[in-house]
Amino acid sequence: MQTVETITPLPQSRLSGYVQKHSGQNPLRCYQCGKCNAGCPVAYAMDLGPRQVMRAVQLGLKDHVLSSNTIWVCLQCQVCSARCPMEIDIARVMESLRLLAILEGYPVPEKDIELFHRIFLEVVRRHGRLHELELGAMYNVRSGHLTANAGLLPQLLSRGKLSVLPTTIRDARAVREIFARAEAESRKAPAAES
Amino acid sequence: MQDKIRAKARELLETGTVDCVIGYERATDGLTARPVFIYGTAGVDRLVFDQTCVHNLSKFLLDRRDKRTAIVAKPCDSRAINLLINEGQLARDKVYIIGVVCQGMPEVSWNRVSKEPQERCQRCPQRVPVVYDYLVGEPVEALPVTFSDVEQMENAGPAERRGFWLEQFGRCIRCHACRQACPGCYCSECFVDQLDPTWVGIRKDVTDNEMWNTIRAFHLAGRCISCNECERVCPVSIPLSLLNRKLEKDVGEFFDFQAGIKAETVPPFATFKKDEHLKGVE
Amino acid sequence: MKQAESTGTLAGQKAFSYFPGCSLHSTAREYDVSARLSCEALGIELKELEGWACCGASSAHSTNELLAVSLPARDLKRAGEVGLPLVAACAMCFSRLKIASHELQNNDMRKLVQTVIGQEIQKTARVVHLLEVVDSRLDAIPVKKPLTELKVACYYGCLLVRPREKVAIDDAENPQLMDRLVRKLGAEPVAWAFKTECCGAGLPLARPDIVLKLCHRILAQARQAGADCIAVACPECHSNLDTHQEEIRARYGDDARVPVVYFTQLLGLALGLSVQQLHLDKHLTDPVPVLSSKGLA
Amino acid sequence: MAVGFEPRVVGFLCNWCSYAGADMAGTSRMSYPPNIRIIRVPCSGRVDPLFVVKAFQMGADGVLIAGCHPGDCHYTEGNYHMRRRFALLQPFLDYVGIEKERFRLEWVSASEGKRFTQVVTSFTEQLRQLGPRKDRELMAAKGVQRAV
Amino acid sequence: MARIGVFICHCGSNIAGSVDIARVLEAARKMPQVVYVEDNKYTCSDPGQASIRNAVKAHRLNRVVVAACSPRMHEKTFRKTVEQAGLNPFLLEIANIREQDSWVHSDDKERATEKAIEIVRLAVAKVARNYELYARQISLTKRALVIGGGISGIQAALDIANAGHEVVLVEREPTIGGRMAQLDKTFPTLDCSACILTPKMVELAQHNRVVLFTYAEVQSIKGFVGNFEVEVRQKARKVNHTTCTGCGTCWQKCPEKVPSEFDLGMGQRTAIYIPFPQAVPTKPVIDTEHCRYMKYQRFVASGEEDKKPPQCRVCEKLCPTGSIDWEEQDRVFTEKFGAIIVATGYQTFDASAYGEYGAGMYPDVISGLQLERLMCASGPTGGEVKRPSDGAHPKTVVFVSCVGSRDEAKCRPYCSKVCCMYMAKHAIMLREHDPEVQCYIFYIDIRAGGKAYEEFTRRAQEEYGAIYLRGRISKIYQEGKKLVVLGEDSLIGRPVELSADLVVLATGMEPSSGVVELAQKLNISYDTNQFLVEAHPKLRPVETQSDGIFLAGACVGPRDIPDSVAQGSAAAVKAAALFSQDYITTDPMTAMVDISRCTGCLLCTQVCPFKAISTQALRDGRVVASVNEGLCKGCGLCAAVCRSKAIDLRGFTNQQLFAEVTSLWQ
Repeated sequence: MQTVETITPLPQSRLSGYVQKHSGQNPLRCYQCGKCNAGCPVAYAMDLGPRQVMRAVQLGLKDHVLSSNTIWVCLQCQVCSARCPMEIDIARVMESLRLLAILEGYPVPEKDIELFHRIFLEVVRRHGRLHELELGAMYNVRSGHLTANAGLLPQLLSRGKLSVLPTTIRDARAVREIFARAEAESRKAPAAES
Repeated sequence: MQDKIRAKARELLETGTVDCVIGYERATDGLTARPVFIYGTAGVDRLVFDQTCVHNLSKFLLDRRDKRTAIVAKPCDSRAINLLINEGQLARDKVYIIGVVCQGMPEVSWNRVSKEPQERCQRCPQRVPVVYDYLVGEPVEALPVTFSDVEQMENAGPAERRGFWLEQFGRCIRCHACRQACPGCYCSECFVDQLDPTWVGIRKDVTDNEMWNTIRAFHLAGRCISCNECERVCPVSIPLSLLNRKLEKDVGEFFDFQAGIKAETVPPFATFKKDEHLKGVE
Repeated sequence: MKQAESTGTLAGQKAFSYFPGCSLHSTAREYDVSARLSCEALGIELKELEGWACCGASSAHSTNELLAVSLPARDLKRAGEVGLPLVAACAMCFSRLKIASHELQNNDMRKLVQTVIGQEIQKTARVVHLLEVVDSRLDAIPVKKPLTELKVACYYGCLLVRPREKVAIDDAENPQLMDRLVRKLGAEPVAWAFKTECCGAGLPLARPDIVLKLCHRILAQARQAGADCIAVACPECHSNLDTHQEEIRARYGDDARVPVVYFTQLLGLALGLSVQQLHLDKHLTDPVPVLSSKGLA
Repeated sequence: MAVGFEPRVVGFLCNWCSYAGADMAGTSRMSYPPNIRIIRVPCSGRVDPLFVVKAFQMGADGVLIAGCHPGDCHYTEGNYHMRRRFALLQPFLDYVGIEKERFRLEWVSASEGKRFTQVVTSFTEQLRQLGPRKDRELMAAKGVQRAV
Repeated sequence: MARIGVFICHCGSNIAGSVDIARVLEAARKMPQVVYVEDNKYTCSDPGQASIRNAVKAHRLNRVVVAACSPRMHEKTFRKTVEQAGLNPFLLEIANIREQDSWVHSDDKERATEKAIEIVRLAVAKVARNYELYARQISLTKRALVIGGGISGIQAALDIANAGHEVVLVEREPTIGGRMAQLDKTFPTLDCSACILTPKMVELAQHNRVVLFTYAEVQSIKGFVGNFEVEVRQKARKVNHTTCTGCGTCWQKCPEKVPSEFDLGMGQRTAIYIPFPQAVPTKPVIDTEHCRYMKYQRFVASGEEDKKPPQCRVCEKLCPTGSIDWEEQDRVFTEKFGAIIVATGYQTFDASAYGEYGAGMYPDVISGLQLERLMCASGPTGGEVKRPSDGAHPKTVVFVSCVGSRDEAKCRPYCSKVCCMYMAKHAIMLREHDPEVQCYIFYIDIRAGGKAYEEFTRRAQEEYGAIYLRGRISKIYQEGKKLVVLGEDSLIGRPVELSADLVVLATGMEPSSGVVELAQKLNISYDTNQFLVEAHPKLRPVETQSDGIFLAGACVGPRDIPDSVAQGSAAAVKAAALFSQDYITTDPMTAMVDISRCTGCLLCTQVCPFKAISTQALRDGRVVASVNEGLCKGCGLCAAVCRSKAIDLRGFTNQQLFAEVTSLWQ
C-alpha cells in the first residue's frame, strides 16, 4: 500500500456504492467503535485494521483500501461481523473488496497468499478434488520457500496422512467447465471506477 | 345428506339442545326450496337439502339472537355466521351449526335448473363450511380464489367503466332487496333511510342510486362474505358482486384479510400498521 | 427451488448423504475413519455422496465468489437428487455448502449458478454438520467406556458458529454442543475462552507466522484451563493445531503442547472402539500417553 | 382538455396540521389556484367516505383529503385509519369510473405552507388536464334518464 | 328557525384589498336563513365586536358567521363576543377569507371574491346546523399518585405535597430511594449520594400529606383525568408494619443468608431484611422464597414425609413487639386520584448478553453499579474495594464503555448518557481509595455535555491519571488471576492487549422491567426501546397523550440525577396546576351515541385512540356503545367508521359537514 501524506475524502465515490451493492452492507453505518480491530486475530499483521478499511471506504479512498494487505490477510473468521454492534458484515465487505482488487488488477501485497489460492484452485480444477501433496509441492517450488513445512513431510507420510497419488473424480471435466464459466461470468461483474 | 340433516335436527330438538332448526323446505312450486323454521320433531321431515337450497339463512339467526337455534349452513353461510359473531350480533354458544359440504348450486328457476353451478359458486373458494358443530358430506379441497371478472373490469378504460356503472345504477329501482338479503346489513336504521342528513336523495336518480350502491358496497368492505345473495335477489340484476368482489380483492391484497373465515379476528378497518405501505398512498 | 427435508427432526433421521471433503481422504483420514466407525456404532448410516467435488474452500471464495457458490452447488444438486440430508464432517465444507445453499435461495444468484454448472437445480439437500447429528441423539449414545477424568477443551473454531444467520449451529462466543457431548461421554469439558478463536485457517503455507501465533494462543489457553486434550470438529483446525506444536515450542519457548483429537475419536473411544481402530495413534502430537494415563488406551 | 375549464375541488383539511398549513401558506403570502374549497375537520380520520362520494355526486371534479404526516397525528392514530380507508376507497371509486387522479390523500404539516400550495397547484393542474367529468355525455350515450 | 347574521371583515386592506366586500355582502344577504349582514373595517376591534353584540340584540340573531381571518386566530375572541351578546358561544362559525383566500389569491380579485362568497356559504350552511354546546364540568380528586420511589418520584411527591395536595407514592421494592440509593458518590461534585438522598427519603416518609406504599404495585387503572381509580396491590411482608419498631433484632439474628439484590450480589442479606441500613421505611419484609419457616410450610404442604427441614421462626421468637405475621396475605385496595406521575426509572443492562465479555463467567468482571457498592462506605465491603474472586485490592482496572448502549445488535441503539461520566467518577474515586490504582478507560466518544461535566472528565485524566483509550473492547478472558482485555487504540490504530485485576463494564440504562405492562394499563405509549413517550419531545416533555398522566425521570429515556430531579419537579407542577382548578372543563366537542341506532358492532370502540368508548347494556338486552366524555378528545374516528351513523361528533356533526359539502352546489 502506498503511503498517503494527505487524503482527499470522496464521500460520494463509487467505492462505497460498490461495497453497498456487492456486499449488501452500508459502510456509513459504521461509527468507528473499533471492536472489529480489537477482536481481529490478525489485525496485528495488517497495514489497515478492519475499522480503518471501513473508514477508508466511507471516505472513498479506493487505492488506499485495494492496495492494502488487509484484504488478503483477512482470514474470514467472521469475528468482526459477529461482534459488530451495528451488525455490519465486515468480513463480507473485506471479501467484496478483495474481489474488486482482483478484478481491477491491483498489485497484491501478499504474493504468497494469492499464489497459494491460485495453486489450490489449479489442483482442484485438475482433479475435481484437492491433492495436498501436489499443492504443497507446487507451492514450495513456485513460491521459492522450498523448505516450507518440508520438515513435516516424513511424519505425515509415515502416518499415511498424505496420499501420494491424487484421486480424480469421474467427471472432472464438468468441474473444469465450472471453473471456466465461473471465471468468464465473473469477469462481467461490475467494477467500481472512481 | 338430507336424511343426516333430518336425523341431526330431530336429535337436537329431542334432546332440547335447541328449540328451533332453521333449514330449507320444498317450496310450493314443488321444485325450488324455501327457508323453514322447525320448532318440533314433527316438522323435521319437512327439511330438505339439495341443489335448490340457495338462500343464505344466516340472517334469520338475528331474529333469534338469544334463543338456542340450529341452522343448516353452506360454506358461504358459515362465513356469514362468523361475521355476525365477530361483530357481536350472535353468541356462538347459542347457535348449533349443521354444516353442509357444497359443490356449488346451479341456477334454479321455476322452469329450469342450469347444468353449470351459478357463477358465484364457480368462484367460491370454500367447499366446506369454515365453522360447524356437525358436518354433513365428505370434506373436499378448497379452491383458489379467482378474480378474473374483477380484473376484466379493472382493465377496461375509465370511460368504459363509468358508462357501464352509470347504466347499471340507472336501472336500480331502490327496492333495497340487496340490503334485506345481505347478512352484513343488519343496521336498525340504514343510512339510506336517514333524514338527518338525507345522505341519499329520496328521488330515484342515477346519482343517488350510485351513492346508495357504492356506499352500501363500501360498508361491506372487509365484511362481505361473498354469498352474493344481493345479486341473486336483485330484480333488475345489477352485477353487485362486481362491486363487492373488487373490495374483497383489494382487502385481500392490501390487508391480507378475508371476512368470515375466523370469528375472533380484527377487521381491517379496526386496526392499522404504522409502517404499512399501501399503493396510492405516499 | 425447494430444499428437501428442510424440516423434520435430525433425531428421527437414520440415513445421511456423507460429504467427507478432500482432507478426510488424506491428512485427516483419522477423522473419516473415526466418524464412519462411531456413526455405525450409533446406527447412523453414512452414504458417501457419489462423485462429490471439492467445495472450493477459502481459496475459491477468496478469489471468485461465483466459483465459491458453484462448486458446492454442484454437490448440493447431487445430494438433492439423492434426497437425504447432507452431513459434512469438515467444518470448512459444511460452511461452504451451507452458505451456498443460502445464496441459492436468491433467484438471480441461482440462475447465474445454473448457467455456470450447466444444469438446472430443482432441489438441494439440507446441510448439517456431523456434530449436530450426533447431538440430536445425545441421550441415545450407548457409552461403553466412560472417559472419566479426561479433561477436554472443546474447540469449535470459526466455521461452525459464524456467520450467525447463515451457518451457526451454536452460540458464537460460548458454544455448548461439543461440551454437551464430551460430558455425555463421561469426560469433563473445561471452561475456557478460546473455543471459537481462529486458528489461522488456510494460511499455514503462505503465512506460517500467523498460524503459529494464533495456534500458540489457543494451545496455551487450553493447557492453562487444565485440558488433557483438545477436541476439534474440523481437519483444518486439527492440522493447524496438531502439526505445528514443535515449531511453536521452538518459536515461543514455552511448552504449550496439547494433543488434538477429533470429537469422533473421543466418541468412538467411549463407544468401546480401540485406539488403533480410531487412528488415535496417527497424530503428530501423540494423545496416547495421556489417554493411557487415564486408563483409556 | 377543455379550454378554460376550471375544476371544482373540495378539500377536507385536518384542523391541527393541514388546515394550519393552509393558513401558513396565507400568512407567508404564497399563492395557489383558487379552485379549492376547504372544509375543516378535526382529523383526517373524521372524513367519512359518504362525504367524498357525496362531493363527487354533487359534481366535484376532485376531492383532497389532507392530514398530519404519519406519526404526527394530534390524535395519535387518526391519519393511519384514514390511510387504510383511502387505500380502499380510491381504487374503488376509480373502479366505478371516478378516475383515481380525482381523489387524493396528502400529508401536510402545520409548517408546510409551501407543500400545501404545491399540492393544491399540482392537483388543480392535474384536474385541468383530466378535463371535466363525462357523466352527462356517458348517460346520454347509454340512454340513462335523470330524475328531474 | 335559524336567524343568521353575517359579519364581513375588511381587515384593513388585508381582505378588502383583494376581495370585493360589497359583492360578498350582496351574496351573503341572499343565503338561506341569513337575516342580517354587515361589514367592518376591523371586526376583531372593540367597535367591531360591539357592533356584533348590538346586531345580535337588534335583529334577534341566533347564529353568527364572522368572515375574517383564520379561526385559529380569533375563533375564541368571537366566541366570547357572541357569548356576551347572550348566545351560546358555539353558535358561531368563522369563514376564513383571509389566510385561505385574500392572502393567497391577491392576484385575482374576481375569483378571490367568488371564493370568498363560497367560503361564507360553507360557514352559513354549517352554522345553521350548530346548536348550543356546553362544556361539561367534571369534579376532580385533588390527590396525586406517584408510581416509583426513586429520586424523581420522591422529588415529584415532595413538591406536590408542599403545594398542599395529598400524594400517594407506590414503590414495588421494600424501600424507596431507587438507583440513587445504590450509588456511592455522584458526579461531577463527588458529594455522597446517601448524604443528599436519605434526608429527602425521610422528609417524604414524615410528610403529613404523603402516604407511602412500599413493596406494593399498581394493579389496574380505570377512569380519566381528575378521576382515576387505581387498584394497588400491597405485597405480603409477613411483618406488621404498624407495630414493628424497626429495632433490627430479627434481621441481625436471621440465620438464612442470600445474595443481596440491593448490593447486586456483591454482599449478602438475611431472609427477613431491609435492603440497606438507611432504608425507608426502616421496617423489614420477609423474603418468603428463602425464609426457612416458609420453606418448612411449603414442605409440609407438599405432603412429603421424610426428614422435615427445621422450622426456625427465630425472628418470631425474638421480635419484642410480636410483629411477625405468618398469615399475612397480599392485600388489594382501590384509591382515587386526580393525577398520576409515572417515575418508574431504569435498570442497568444485563451484560451477560455479551458472551465475549464473560460477565457472569468471570467473577472479576463486574458492572459499574456493582463497583458503586464495592466503593460505598455502607456497602458490603465497608467501602474497601476488594475484587469478588479473591478479595484482593485491584491495581489495574479496565473500564469498558457502551455495554448495552450504541449497540443495535443488542437492540440498544441509544446512548445511555451517564456512563461516560460515571466511568470518570470511578477512575477518580478508585485513585482516591488507593493511589496505586491505574485505570484504563476504553471509550468510543466521551459524552460529557453538562454543567462542569467536561472539566470533570479532564480531571480524571489530568489529575487522576486515568488512561483513556479510544476503542471498543472485543474480548475479555481469564489468564491465571488476571483478566486479559483485547481492545484497540483507534487513535494509534493498533490492537491493545491489557491484563487487568478488575474489569468494570459500563452497563447502560434500560427501562425498568414491567414498564410496558404499566404503560398498557395507563394507555400511554412507549417507543421501540420501551421508554415512555412524551406528548411532545420539546414542548410537553413531562406530559403524555393521556390528560392527567405525567412522566418524570429515566422512564422517558436515559437521565442523570439533575435531569431526573428537574423532571420530577416539572411533573409536580403540572399536577399542582391541574389541582389548582375546582373542576375540569371538558371540551364539549365530543362524540355522542344515538342508542336507538347503535347496532353494537362496536367498531368505534376498536378505533378510538383514547379508549373513550365503552359499552352499556340496555334493558332490552342490546349492548351499545357509550362515550366517556372525560376521555373523548373529539377526533371523530368513531363517527367516520359508524355504518349506521349512530355515533356523531359534536361541533363537526354529520349534518354540519354534509351541509357544507352540498352547500357548494347551491
